[in-house]
Amino acid sequence: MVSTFVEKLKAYSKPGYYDEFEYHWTMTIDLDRCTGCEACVVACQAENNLPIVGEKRYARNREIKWIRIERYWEGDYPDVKMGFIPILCQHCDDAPCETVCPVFATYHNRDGLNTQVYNRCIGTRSCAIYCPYEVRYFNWFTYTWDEPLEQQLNPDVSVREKGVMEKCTFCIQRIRIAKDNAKDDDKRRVRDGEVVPACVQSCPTEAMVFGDSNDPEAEVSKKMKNERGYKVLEELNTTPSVVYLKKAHA
Amino acid sequence: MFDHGQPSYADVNKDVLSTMLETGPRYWILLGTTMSIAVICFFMPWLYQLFVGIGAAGMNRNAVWGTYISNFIFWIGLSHSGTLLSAVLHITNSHWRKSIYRSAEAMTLFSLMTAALFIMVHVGRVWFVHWTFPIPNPMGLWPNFRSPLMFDVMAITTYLTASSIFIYMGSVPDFAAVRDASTGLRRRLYTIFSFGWRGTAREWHTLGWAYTFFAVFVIPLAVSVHSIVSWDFALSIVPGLHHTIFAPYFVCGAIYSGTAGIVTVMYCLRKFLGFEKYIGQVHLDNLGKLLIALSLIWSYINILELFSTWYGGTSFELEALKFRLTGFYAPLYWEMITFCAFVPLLIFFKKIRWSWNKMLVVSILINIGMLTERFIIVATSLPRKFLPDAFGFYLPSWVEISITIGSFAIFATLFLIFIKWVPAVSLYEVKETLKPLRRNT
Amino acid sequence: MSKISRRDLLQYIGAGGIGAVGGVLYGESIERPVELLVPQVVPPEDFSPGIATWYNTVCNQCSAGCGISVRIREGKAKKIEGNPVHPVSQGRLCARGQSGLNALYNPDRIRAPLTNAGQRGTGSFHPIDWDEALTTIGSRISRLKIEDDASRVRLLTGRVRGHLDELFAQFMDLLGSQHYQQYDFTNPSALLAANRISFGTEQLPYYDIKNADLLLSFGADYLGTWISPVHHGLAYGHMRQGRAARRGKTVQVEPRMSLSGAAADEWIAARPGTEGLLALGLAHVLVSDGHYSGSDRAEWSNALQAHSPSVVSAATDVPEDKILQLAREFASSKASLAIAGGATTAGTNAVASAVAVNALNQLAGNLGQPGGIIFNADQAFSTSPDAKPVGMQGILDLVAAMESGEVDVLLLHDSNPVFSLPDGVGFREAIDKVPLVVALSSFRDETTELADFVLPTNIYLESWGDDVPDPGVGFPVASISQPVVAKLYDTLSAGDIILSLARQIGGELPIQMSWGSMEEFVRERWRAEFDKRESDAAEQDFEEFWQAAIAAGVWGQPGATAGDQLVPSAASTIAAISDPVSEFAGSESEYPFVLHPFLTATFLDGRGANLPWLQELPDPMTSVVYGSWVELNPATADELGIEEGDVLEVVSTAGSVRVPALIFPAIRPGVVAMPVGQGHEAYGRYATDRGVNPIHIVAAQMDAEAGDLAWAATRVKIRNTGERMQVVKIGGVSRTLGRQILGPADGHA
Amino acid sequence: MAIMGTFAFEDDFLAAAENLVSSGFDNISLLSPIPLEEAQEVLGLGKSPVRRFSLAGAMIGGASGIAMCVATALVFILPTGGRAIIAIPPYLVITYEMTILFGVLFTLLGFHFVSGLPAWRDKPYTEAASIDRFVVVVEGTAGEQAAQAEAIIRDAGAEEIKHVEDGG
Repeated sequence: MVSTFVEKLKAYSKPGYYDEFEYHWTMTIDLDRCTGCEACVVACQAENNLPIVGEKRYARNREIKWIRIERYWEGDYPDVKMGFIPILCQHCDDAPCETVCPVFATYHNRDGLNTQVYNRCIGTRSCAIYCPYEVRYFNWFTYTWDEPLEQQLNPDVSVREKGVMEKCTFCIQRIRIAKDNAKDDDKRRVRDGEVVPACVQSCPTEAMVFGDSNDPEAEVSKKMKNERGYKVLEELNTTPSVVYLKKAHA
Repeated sequence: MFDHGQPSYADVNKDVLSTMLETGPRYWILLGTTMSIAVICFFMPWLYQLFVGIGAAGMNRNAVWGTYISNFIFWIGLSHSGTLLSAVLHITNSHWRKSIYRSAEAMTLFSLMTAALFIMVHVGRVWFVHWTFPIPNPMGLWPNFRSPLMFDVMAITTYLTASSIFIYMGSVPDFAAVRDASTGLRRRLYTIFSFGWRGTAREWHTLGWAYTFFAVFVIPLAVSVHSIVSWDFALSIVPGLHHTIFAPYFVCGAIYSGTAGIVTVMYCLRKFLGFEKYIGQVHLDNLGKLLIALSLIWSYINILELFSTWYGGTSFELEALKFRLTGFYAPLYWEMITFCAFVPLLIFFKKIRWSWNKMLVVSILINIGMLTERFIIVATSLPRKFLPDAFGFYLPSWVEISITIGSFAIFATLFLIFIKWVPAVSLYEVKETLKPLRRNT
Repeated sequence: MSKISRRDLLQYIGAGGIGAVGGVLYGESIERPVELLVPQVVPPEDFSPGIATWYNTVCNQCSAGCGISVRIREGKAKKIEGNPVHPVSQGRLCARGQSGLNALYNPDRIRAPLTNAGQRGTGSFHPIDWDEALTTIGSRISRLKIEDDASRVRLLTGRVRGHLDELFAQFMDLLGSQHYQQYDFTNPSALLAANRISFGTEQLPYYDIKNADLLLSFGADYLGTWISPVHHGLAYGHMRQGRAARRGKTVQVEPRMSLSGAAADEWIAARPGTEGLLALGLAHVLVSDGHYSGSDRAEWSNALQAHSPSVVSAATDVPEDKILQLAREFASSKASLAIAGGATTAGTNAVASAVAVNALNQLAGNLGQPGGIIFNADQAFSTSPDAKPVGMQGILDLVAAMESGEVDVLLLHDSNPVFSLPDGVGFREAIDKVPLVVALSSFRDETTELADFVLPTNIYLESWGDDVPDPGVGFPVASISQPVVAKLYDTLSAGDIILSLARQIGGELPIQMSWGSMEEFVRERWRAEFDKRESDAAEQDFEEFWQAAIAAGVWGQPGATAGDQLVPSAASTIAAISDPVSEFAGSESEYPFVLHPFLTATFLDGRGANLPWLQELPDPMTSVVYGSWVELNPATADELGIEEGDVLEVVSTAGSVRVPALIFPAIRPGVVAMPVGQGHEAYGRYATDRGVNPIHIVAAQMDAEAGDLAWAATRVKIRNTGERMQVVKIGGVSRTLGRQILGPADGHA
Repeated sequence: MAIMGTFAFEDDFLAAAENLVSSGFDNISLLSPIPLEEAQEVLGLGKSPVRRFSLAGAMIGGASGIAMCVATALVFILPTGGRAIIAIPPYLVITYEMTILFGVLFTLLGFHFVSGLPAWRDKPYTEAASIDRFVVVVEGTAGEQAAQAEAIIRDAGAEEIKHVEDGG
C-alpha cells in the first residue's frame, strides 16, 4: 500500500507525460511547397466556426485566425524574396501556455494535443502571453453571424462566447470521429491518413502532412526525418509538434 | 519627534478621535466626489465592458494584457510599503513608525483591494473567477497549483488576510478607546469591534506577542507577494520580461512606490486631519532617506537590466530593448527614468527633504513614474515577442483610462471611509512615545 | 471510476445544497424550451440527424471547374472541400472555392423576384411574384418574336460552360436572335487567340506544370488567379518536392510580385509591357546558340533576327547575361515550360506576347511533352455550340447597338460589365436606352441595379448543371453540378428561368425546349452523350451510369489522351512573330507611372467581394484586409515622401481614384499596382463602399487581335492628398530581424 | 466583589500592583492605556503561549499546502507543459504562502484563546483606562481581604477607589 503510493509519487514526480502518448499527433509543413495561398486559413475558419469580426475589429488586431500565414521579406528590390510560413498552434510538448493556466483550461491530453477547454476558461489571457507563437486568440466580444450565415456553423464545434481563449485544436472533432470509428471497427488504431485537419485537407500543394508520429511508418514520421526539417523558435525548447521543412534553393 | 511640543495622553485621544467623531461638510463633499468618480469612472465603464466584452478595452491579439495588469501591479506595489514597513520597523523597534503606521497599513489594505479589483476587471469571465480557488466548483476541478497565476491567487489572498488581521489587531485597543468615547450605536459597534478590550496587562501581553508574530509573518509574505507578481512576467519567455532580476526589481519598486505613497498620504493626513503634531519632521526626514536609498537600488537594477540584455545579445531581447528605449513608448520610458531615477536625487538636499510641499511633489512624481514603469513593462514587451510578423501595438482605450482614473477614486473613497472608522493614528502607540506618566521622573 | 467519484464528491459538496434547490426551482419555473433539432418542415431525402453526408458538385467561384464535395448536416451545407476523385481539384480547394458557403448563406441574397419601383438605377426595387415577372418579360419578348424583331433581344452572360451554355444558345437560336454573348474579365482571350494562331485551335491546352523542371511564367499568377489555381497548386507541390531528387525550378517575369512570383526561385521585373519581347530574346538565344536544330531553323532565325539579347536587354531592362543564362537553362532543362498570363496578356500587345511565349515552347520542344504543353483530346461533351463573342469587343458592339436603339430587351446573367469594364466603354450610359433590362442574378451588383426586373437565381449549390473544365486535364472530363441543399429562397436556377421564359414566349420554343426543368435537360443531354459513347463506357445501363456520375460528381476517361498527334507546325507562329511592345495610354512625361492592376486570389475580378470570409482573408502578399491600396516601390515612396496610409490620388487619362498607399518591396520602380475587386457601389453589405475599383481608371484600350480589354496598358500620375487612412492589415514587421523563423541559416540545416 | 483603584501615574500603579501580588492576591487585573512591560512582569507573564499557536499554524499550513497541491495533482492527473504531475518547485511557493496564511490565522486564534477575548461580559472597567488612567482591579475578594487590598491601593496613591460587582 505504502510502497505503491511511494512508487506512484515517484512516477508522477518525473517531468513528462503519462506513460506515453496514445497517439502523438504531429504536423509537417513543407515550406518549399507552401505558396501562401491561404486556402488553409479559410478551411479552418469554415471548420471551426471562427467568427467574422469585421473591419473595425480587424483594424485593432482583434482577428481570430487559428492558422495564419506570416510573411517575411528578404533582401531589397530587385533581389527581393518573400517567405511564407503558416503559423498555427504548435501543440508544444513543453508548452508554456499550459503551465500558466490557473484553472486547467489548457492541458496536454493523451494524444499529445494541447487542448483548450472553453468551459473552464476564465479569460486571464496569460496563456497568450506565455505562448511564443502568438497563436492563441481571445474572444474580445461575443461574435454573431449575419442571418443566415449561422446556418453554416459546424455542429461538431462549439461557438465560443466572450471572455474565452481559443486556438487551433488540430481539428480535435475530426480526431474524435476517427478514433470512434477505429474503436467501433474492432478496436484497431487509427490508420495513417484517416484523420486530417481541415487545413491539411484543403492545402492545394499538399504542403501539410498530419499523422501520428508514434507510428514510424506514418508519412508524417518520414517527413519529420527530412534534412530540411526544423522547428520554429526551437531555441525556446518548447518542443513543438509542428515540424517545418525549410524552403529549398534552386 | 513632536514639532509643536508634547501633547498629553488625553490630547492624543481628543485630537485623534475628534477626526473620527466630528465630521464636517467638507468630508461629505469629498466623499461624495470620490464615490461619484468611482462609480462614473470605474464601475460604469466596467459594467459596459462586462456587457460588451473585454474588447471595450484597447487590448488586442498581440497585447492581451494591458493597463489592467499594469495597474494591478502598480496597486500591489503601492500596497507594499505600509504593512512591510510597519512590520520591519516594529521588529526593529523604531519609534518613529508609531504615528504613521496605521495609515500606512490602511494604504496597504486599500491598494491591495484596488489591485484585486483590477484582476476582476481584467479577466474575461469574471463570473467564474472563483474557479481559481481551491473550493468546490461545477467543473469538479481544482485549480492548477503549478501555475504562476495560482501563486498570485494564494499570495494575494494570504496578503489580504494577513494585512487585514495585522491592521485590525493593531487597532483593537484603539477601538476600545473609540467605544469609550462614544455613545449609542457606535458604542455598541465598537464594543464588538474591540472584543471587549479592557487593556489589562494580560491582554497587552498577548497582543504584543501576537502582533510581533504577525509582523514576522508579514515581512516574508510581503516580499513574496511582489516576487510572485513579478513571476507572472518573469516565468514567461517574453523578451523584456524573462529576467531573473525581476523579483527583486519588483519588490524594490513596490517598496519604493509604497514609500512615496506614504509620503503623499502623510501629507494629506497632516493637511486635512490636522495631525501636524504627530506626523512631523522626523517622519519626513526618515521617509526621505528611505526614498533615496530605494531610488538608488531601483536605478541600479534598471542599469543592470539594460546591461544584462545588452550582454546577453539575443535578437529577441535586444529588439525588445530597442523598442523600449527608442520606440513609440520611449518618451514614457524616459519620463519614468527621470521621475524615478533623477528626481529623487533632489531629496539629498535638506531643503527638499524637510519641506512637506516639495516632498509631496517628489512623491507624486515617483508614483507617476512607477505607474508608467508598470505600463511600459506591459505595453512594450507583450506586443512584440518572437515572430516579427505578429508584432502589434497597444493603445489603451477610453474604458481603460477611465477605469484607471476611477481606481484612484476607489482608493480615496476607501481611505476616507477608513479615517472615520479607525483612528488614523495609533492612540496607544503614540502615547508610548510620549513622556511616561510617572510621579517621579 | 474512483477518480470520477472523487470529483463528483467535490462537486456535490459545493453545488449540492444550493445547486440542487436552485436547479429544481429553475426547472419548475421555466418550461423547457422545445428545440427543433431539425428546423425544416419537409426534411430532404437521405436525411439523418447527426450524420454528415457529402455531396459532390462543381465549384462556380471561378472558371477552373474544380469538383467539390459539400458536407451536409441536418440539411445545411457545413463545409466545402475538393472532390477527391475530381481530376482538377483532386480533393483540394482554394480559399475562394471554400467560401462558396458564404455565397449560399449570404444575408444579401435576393430572396424573391424584384422589379424597379420607379426610376431605373435608383436602387429601389419591390418584390413581385414569379408569374407576373415572367409573364411581363415573356410577353414582351414574344411580341418582338412575332414581329420578327427577335434580334432586338440580347443575352449577356458571364462565362458559362456546360449545358447551361447550350440552353442559352438554343434559347436565343429558337428565338431568332444571334446575340448571345459572354463577358468575363478573367477570360484568357489573348491565350486563346494566340493558340489559334500557333496551334490552330482556340482552346487552352493542358500546361503540365507537375512534370516540368523549369517553369518560366510571363506574368501568369498560376498559383493565385490564372486559369486553374488549385490544379496548378497540386502540380506545383509535386514539381517542387514530389519527385525524388528532382526539384523543379520556377522563374517569374512580372513587374509586381504575385503569389507565383513569391514562390519562384527567380523573380524578374522586366519593364512592363515588354515581357513578350523578353520571350523573343530567349527564343533568339535558343536559335542562335544552336539549341534548336529543327529543319525550320533558318526561318526562326530570320524571324527572331531583330531580337538579339542586347537589343532585348535594352528594351526590357533585363541584363543580357540573365537573358543568356535563362535561355540556356530553358533549353537544357529536361522538361521546360513557358506560360503567359496576367498583365503580360493584358497589354495592347497581348496576343503578340502570348505568341512569343508559344514560340519559346515550340523552340524548346515542349509541345506534347510531359512537363510541357499537352493538347487536350476532344472535349468530353461538345456542349459549346457556336463560337460566341467573349470579351470587350462584344460589349462594344452591344453598347453601340444599345446606343443606336437596336436593343429592346437585354437579358443579363451573372455578368457585371458595369464593374469590370472601364467607364470609357459607356455601358452604364447605353443601358438607359434599352426599354427592358432583365437580370438573372443572386446578388444585387452594379449591373443588376440597372435592371427593370431582377430574377433571383439559385446559387450553384442549389442548382442542376454540368461543366467541362477548360482547360481540360489532358483527357475528357465532365462534372455534374447538383443541388446539395434545398433552395433557401424563392429563387430558380438560370436554366429553369430560361425554360420558364421559353414557355411564356410560346411558339416553337416550348416544343423544342420541352424539358420540365434544368435537371431533366442535363439528364437528357448526358443520356445522349452516354448513348454516343456507349462503347467505351463501362456501365451498360444509363441509370447506373447516371447514379454513379451523380455520386462521383464527375465522369472522365483517363486513358484517352491526345498524345502528340496534335502538335502543330511552327510556321504559323513564325509568321506571327512581331515586335510585342505594349502601347500605354498617357504620355510618360505627364503620367510617369505604369498602372499595374492585379487580380487577387480572393476577389478575382470582384465577384468574391461580397463573401465575408474573403473580405477577412489577408491579401497573401500584403496581409491587407477589407480595402484597397496602391503599391509603391520603397525607393519611389522615399523619393516622393510617401508613407503607408497616405491617401494618394491616382490619375489616368480615364479618371482618378483616391486610395491609401502601401510600400511594397517587390514592385518595379515606375510601376504602381492596385488590386482589382474592391470598390463596389452595390454588392451587398460586405462589398459596398469599400476601397476603389482600379478598372474605372483603366483606359478603354484593346488588343485588336484578342478583342479584349488591355487592362495593363494605362499610365498614371500620383498626387499625395495629404490625407491619411489606415490600411487595415495583420502583418507587423515583415522582416525576420535575423531570427531563424524560416529555417536555420544555411550551413546549419 | 471587586475593588478598583484608579491611578494617574504609572509608577504608583505599578507599586500598588507589586504590593498586591506580594500580598498574595492572585486575581488582579492591571488596566493601562498603553502596554506596560513592568505590569506584565509584575504578573509574571513571560513568554506567551501564542507562539506555540504560531508555530503549529505554520506547520499545519505548510503541510496542508504541500498536501493540497499533491492531492489535487493526483486526483486530477492533468499534465501541463511537460512538467511533472507532482512538480515540487511550484508547490513550494504555494506551501510558503499556506505556511504564512495558517501561521497568521493560528496566531489570531492563539491571541483569542490566550487573551480570553472576545469577552463582552461586563467586567470592572473605567473608561479613563483607555485614555490616561491606570487601573488596578482586585476581583473575588471580600471582607478582610478586600479591606487589605483597598489599603494597599490607597497607600500607593490611587485617585479613586471603587467597589464594583465582579464581572460575568
